[in-house]
Amino acid sequence: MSKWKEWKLSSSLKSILLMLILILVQLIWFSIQSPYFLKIGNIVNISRQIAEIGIIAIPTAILIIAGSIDMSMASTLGFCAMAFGMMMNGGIPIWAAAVLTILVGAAIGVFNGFFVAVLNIPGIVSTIGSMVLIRGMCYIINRGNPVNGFSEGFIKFGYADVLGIPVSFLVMTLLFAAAAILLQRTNFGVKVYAIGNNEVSTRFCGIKTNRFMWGLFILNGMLIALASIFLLARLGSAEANLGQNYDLDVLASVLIGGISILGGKGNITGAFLGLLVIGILRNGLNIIGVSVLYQSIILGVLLILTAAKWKKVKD
Amino acid sequence: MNEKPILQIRQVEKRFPGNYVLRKIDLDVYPGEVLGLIGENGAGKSTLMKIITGVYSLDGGEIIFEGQKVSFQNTKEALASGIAIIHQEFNLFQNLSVAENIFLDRDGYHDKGGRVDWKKTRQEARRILKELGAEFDVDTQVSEIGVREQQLIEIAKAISSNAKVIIMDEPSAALPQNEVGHLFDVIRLLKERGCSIIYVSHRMKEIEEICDRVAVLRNGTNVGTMQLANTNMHEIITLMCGREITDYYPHVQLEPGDVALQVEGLTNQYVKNVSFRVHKKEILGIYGLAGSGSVQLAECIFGLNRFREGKIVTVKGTAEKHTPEEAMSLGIAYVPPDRRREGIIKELSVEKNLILPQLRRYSKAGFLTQKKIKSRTIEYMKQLNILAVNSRMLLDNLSGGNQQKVVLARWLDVQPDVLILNEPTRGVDIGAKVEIYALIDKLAQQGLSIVMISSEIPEVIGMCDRVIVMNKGRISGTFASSELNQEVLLNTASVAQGKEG
Amino acid sequence: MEDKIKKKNKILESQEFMIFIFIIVVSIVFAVISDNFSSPSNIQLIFSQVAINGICTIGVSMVVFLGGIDLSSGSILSLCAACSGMIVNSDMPLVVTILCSVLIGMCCGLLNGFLVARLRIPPIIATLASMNIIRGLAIIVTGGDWITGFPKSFNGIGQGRVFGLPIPFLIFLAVTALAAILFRYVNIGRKIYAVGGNIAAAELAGLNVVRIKLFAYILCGATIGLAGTIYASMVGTISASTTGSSLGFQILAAALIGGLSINGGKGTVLGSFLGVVLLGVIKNGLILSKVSEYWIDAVTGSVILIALAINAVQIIRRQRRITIS
Amino acid sequence: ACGSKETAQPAAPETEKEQSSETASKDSESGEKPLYFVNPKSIGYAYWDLAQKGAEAAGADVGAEVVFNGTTDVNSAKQIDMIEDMMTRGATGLVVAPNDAKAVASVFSRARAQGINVITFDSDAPDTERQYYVGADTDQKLAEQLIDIIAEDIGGKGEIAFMVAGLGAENQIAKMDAAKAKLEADYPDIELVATVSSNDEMQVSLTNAQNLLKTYPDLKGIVGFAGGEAPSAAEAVEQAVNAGELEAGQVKITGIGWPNMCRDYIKNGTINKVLAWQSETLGYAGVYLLDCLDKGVKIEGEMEMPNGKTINIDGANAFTGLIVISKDNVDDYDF
Ligand SMILES: Nc1ncnc2c1ncn2[C@@H]1O[C@H](COP(=O)(O)OP(=O)(O)OP(=O)(O)O)[C@@H](O)[C@H]1O
Ligand SMILES: Nc1ncnc2c1ncn2[C@@H]1O[C@H](COP(=O)(O)OP(=O)(O)OP(=O)(O)O)[C@@H](O)[C@H]1O
Ligand SMILES: [Mg+2]
Ligand SMILES: [Mg+2]
Repeated sequence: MSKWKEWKLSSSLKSILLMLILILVQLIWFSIQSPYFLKIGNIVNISRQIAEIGIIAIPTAILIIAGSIDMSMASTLGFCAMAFGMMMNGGIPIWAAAVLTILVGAAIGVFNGFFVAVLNIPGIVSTIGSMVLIRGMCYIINRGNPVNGFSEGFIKFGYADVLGIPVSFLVMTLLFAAAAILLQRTNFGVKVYAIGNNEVSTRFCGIKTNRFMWGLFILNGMLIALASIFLLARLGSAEANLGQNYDLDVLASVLIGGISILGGKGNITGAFLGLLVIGILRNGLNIIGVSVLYQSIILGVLLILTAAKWKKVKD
Repeated sequence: MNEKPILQIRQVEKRFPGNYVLRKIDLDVYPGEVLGLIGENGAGKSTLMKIITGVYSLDGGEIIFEGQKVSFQNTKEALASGIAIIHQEFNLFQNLSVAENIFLDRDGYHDKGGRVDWKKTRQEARRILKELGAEFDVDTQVSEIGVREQQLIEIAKAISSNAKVIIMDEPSAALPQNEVGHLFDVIRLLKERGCSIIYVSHRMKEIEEICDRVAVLRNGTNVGTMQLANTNMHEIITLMCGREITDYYPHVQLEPGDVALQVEGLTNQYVKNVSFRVHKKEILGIYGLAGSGSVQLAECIFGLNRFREGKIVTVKGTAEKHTPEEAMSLGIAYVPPDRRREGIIKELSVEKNLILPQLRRYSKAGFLTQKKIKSRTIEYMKQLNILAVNSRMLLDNLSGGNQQKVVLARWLDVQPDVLILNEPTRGVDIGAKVEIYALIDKLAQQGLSIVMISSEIPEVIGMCDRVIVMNKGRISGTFASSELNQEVLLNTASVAQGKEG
Repeated sequence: MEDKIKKKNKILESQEFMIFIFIIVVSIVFAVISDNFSSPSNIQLIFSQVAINGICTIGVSMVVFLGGIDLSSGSILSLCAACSGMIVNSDMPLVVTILCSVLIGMCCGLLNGFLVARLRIPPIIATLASMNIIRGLAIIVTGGDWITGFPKSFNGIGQGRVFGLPIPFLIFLAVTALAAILFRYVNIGRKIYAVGGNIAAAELAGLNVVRIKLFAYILCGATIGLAGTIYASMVGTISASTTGSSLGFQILAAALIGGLSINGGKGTVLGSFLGVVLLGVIKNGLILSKVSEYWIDAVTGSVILIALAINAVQIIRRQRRITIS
Repeated sequence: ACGSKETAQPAAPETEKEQSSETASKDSESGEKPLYFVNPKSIGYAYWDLAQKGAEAAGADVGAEVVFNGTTDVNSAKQIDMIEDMMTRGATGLVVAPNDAKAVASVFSRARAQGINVITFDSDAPDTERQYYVGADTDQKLAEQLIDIIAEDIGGKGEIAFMVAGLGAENQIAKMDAAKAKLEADYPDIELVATVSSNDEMQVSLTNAQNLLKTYPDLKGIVGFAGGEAPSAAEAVEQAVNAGELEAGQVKITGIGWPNMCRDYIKNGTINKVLAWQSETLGYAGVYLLDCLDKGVKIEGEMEMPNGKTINIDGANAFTGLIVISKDNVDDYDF
């Protein structure tokens, strides 16, 4: 009997192991290919480059585990960045603008959550609508113009570090750790997995699943807003189409990380490793000078390799 | 029986990763007989049936059908050769019509070019359902019909094919008692035509009534096959459980205590002006045929369904509009009927399934108190005899009966004053059933009020102190168990009454 | 008699009817705001503008019925359009061009089907991957060049009219009708619905799920392939890197508005058709109503959400009303 | 934000050169070729493919290794990631077509601090530490010239519309702003009635053009501010003319347009004139100037490049010049 347990456990371990092997292979391969790859400066580059995607990947992973998804994340990212920039340009102190931006993110979460929680529309459906709507708002708020011209201090913040580690990366790592603890050791985590697995049973246990889902969307909006602050600090400018296609990177990291798109399965560690896989891949291929065209093909193949179940179906 | 068997199972073996499920099983099925197949949950009945029809491959032995060794790739091939199966779980397409569910992709119901013959599909479906005593619209989508109708469709699917052997894996589990009669009529008809039936059930009464022979599986081996005429049920059950069971309904009626739950004038679109009381130490049965509103009533009391009028009073307070959370705070707990859909969470551990309604109690500042959870779970696993490797085993890997016990444990742990059980023993084997009954009785003795909604008449009569019968959303009768018998129950449950539906 | 009433109620309650009403309402609003909107030539224009996305949407609907999804549709369109253009430019007749384009689309569909059915990769991941791969291929095949300068004779399929109706729209209609027949009256179509409704049951019932999935994805690819040729003819210039880059989401939006469920097994071809038309009407109407260019996306998004919300409210109402039989 | 602000000093390179002798000497010691990274806005477009050809040709001519790579989507964050990665790889010079003129400021100043020379091409980033900008001409000149062309085409009065690739894209906004200013200043009788954007999708710009024709029956002219817009407009007009909904010549079209895409429309008169430049030359000039900076060659006046083409230096700008494409010369070009 005890054998079942090992067999079951291994399936989630397996995907983490696969990630680790992939990362190792990449590290070895790229460092053979290029002497620049393993330099401290490059490691710092990678960590800074994945930070914003990572911050968004956290709530995305949580939402997907809970059986939903937010397709409007890229639009939300762009809108929050623009709102943040306009607030700063409007003379609001940076910290206040940051707080307000996170509130803006929360408001978008309230909006998105409404359709899911109150109207029972699946997240993947309603957020496609809000994706278009929120992107539209990006064009409206500044009549299509980019927002820029921020203070030196703010721009410096985008490249600030603590003991050589980029602040954004630190924040992202802390958030990942917090999310891992949250999902593994708290009420919150139990609810997330329970809802993702079987929403009806969970509701029958007296848990207000709709309200909880709404809460997740709000959290999602807030974290995306946080990511937008770091992104804006790094770029120093926000165009109305900022963040477009970020969603694909976020989804790819989460999905490569073994989180099931069907909900209820997977863990946040996997998402973190998935993020590393993609971040290292991008950077490594850039450094060896592989054309982005082939990069996207390689990324596609990688997605397939990690997601495929090669075993035969029967039994 | 001197005839040659139509289906022979020879030394069949089956392994799943990690464990042997079937060990050298031998079993013969003769033309025109009804062979009962019984065994505890997890004994391997369904697995054997799935091997015969090609759902699983076998790891040893052979299957001989009409003198030929066969090895089907899937149920479609089996069906084409003459073996049909009704699976234990529904396998219906909720998004397709009744008629189509019966004849989808069946040869003869579409032409060479693949054009579907809708007319024939409908006509034949109508004919077969009529034979089964069911007269519902064959164009209805399956998602819009009840469990009973769905089971009838499964049966119609199997008998529509002129199969020579029909395997029925717990076909009656979702049927109300009165429908089982229809099913048996059909089985007898099939038998007359020379068709063989393998009939799997946990209801001994049914086995006794319909079967010619019965085979008993225990732990993946065939521990005996016998003519029903030469034996008695007691013997069979002892063989099946590996121990003697004497007292099926261990219920002792107690002097009822104070009123624990008072329901007054509940009304919504399903239930009409329902009022009743339950006392401490009392087991109240609610019996009704499908669509009587008994399920909705329970859901109203537990706050899962809204009601327009009426109120619910317990010792802890009164509720008019409420949620499950509030119902719990009133001291009410509810074990839903559809274990898979409404009860368990497959991918969560036993532990987490247990604590789900009481996350606050099992956490400090939001963090789970792991030790407390584990010890409490292990306590329940011992108390209810839940078979699991450890408290972290995923529920998906437990057998149905054990899953049911986990759900029960979950709600006992809430320490309710009133426990509503909706079909608590559906699909559970006799041994486990008796365990659950004993548990229910013990709870009542400890002072709990229990409301038991059930469609199994012997259970209702055997376990309850008082029984409310529901019909079309209203209470159509209340009986003390002493004045009850099957006929009274059925009559009260099905009298035509009122105007609206 | 009762049957007829029931049937009528069913139609009135259907999602398709709701969108139809919604289209009418939106059209009336636009017609009031803008003089040109209701002119016959503008209606023709709308018809021709919805055709390409429409044909693709019908194709993708087939895999959505199956419980699948196809994010790679834009990439496939790009590859097929580019190849159509290149084939035409090498003096091949139209028929050959269409056939080749359809064939290429089928190969892409085969790739998707293989990933989803054989390797059992969740469709959203599989097609996210193939989206990247096929787009890359399209750019490599074209060498990043504009494909343009097609012979005049090639204009017909994208720009011609028959009985005053644009040929692309007629093709769209034909594809819709064929798909509707396929999914209503043909065995394989019903099997696709079945797999989308309950894949476990389909497997147990001995349906060849792998083959059914492959079929649906290949058919989807073929349909997009057809649209590719029309694209080349209608638009006249193809840039492989941008063609159809927002198509995937537009299709999803149209299909979802049309009442298809992302979980499969639900919705009709007609629903997809109407969804596409609704989006097309909105896009055209907004520009004709001289709405500020900065507001177009926002208004489109709002309309999508409103349509979804109305439908959701209807479903909730209906669920309340269903009494047990 | 017009591209004509003079910020960088032409003389600056020399001093910078000395400051960064560390990297430079390392290069010369090892005898390795300098590594120039040329970064377009995105790749996969014919326009950037040509730029790549030019850049690589220049690399061969001046003896430098040229890496040409960009993102597949127009995305400034990814663009900056890529520039950073190439700096890590030891690029000694950057030629960048920034997606967002402001967003590259920080990465440029880090590059300069490391002694890496930075040149923008195709689109400028004037408020950054880039040393030179290589373009056909300023956005302002280009826009003004387009307005002059359309004004002449339509006879100085009537309704016109703008078609752009992205409403939010910096270089599109700059051109639109300049064009609007020019209209206001010189052509009071011309009314700008609408602006539509296509996100660089041909199908969308075709649809946009068709809708414009419907919405504004009195429309006289369309100006396209990106390579795909004018031909789409021409296609829409031709289709409308063929359908009998529009008279030939009723709507004039101009804009940025590449000869290969516009040839048919120019020849049959749907389009009169478009403005073009050779992105190949831009790529070439970018690398060439970088090499001049590296080698300390003086950059001023009219310079002849090894491939025979000339560029005009105007402060920190290097212009390759706009080409007016019309019936007469459209066959002279193949790009
Ligand atoms: N998919 C599976 N993977 C691994 N083991 C399985 C699987 N399905 C069944 N088993 C094993 O098969 C045994 C028998 O299961 P089966 O479903 O045949 O029991 P059963 O006799 O039908 O029980 P019940 O009366 O509850 O229906 C189980 O004890 C279990 O060990
Ligand atoms: N994936 C699996 N891996 C290992 N064992 C499994 C797996 N799935 C099921 N089992 C085992 O199969 C047995 C039977 O499972 P099943 O779900 O068929 O319940 P059941 O025996 O039919 O019970 P019931 O009749 O109460 O529904 C259980 O003992 C369970 O532990
Ligand atoms: Mg079974
Ligand atoms: Mg079972």
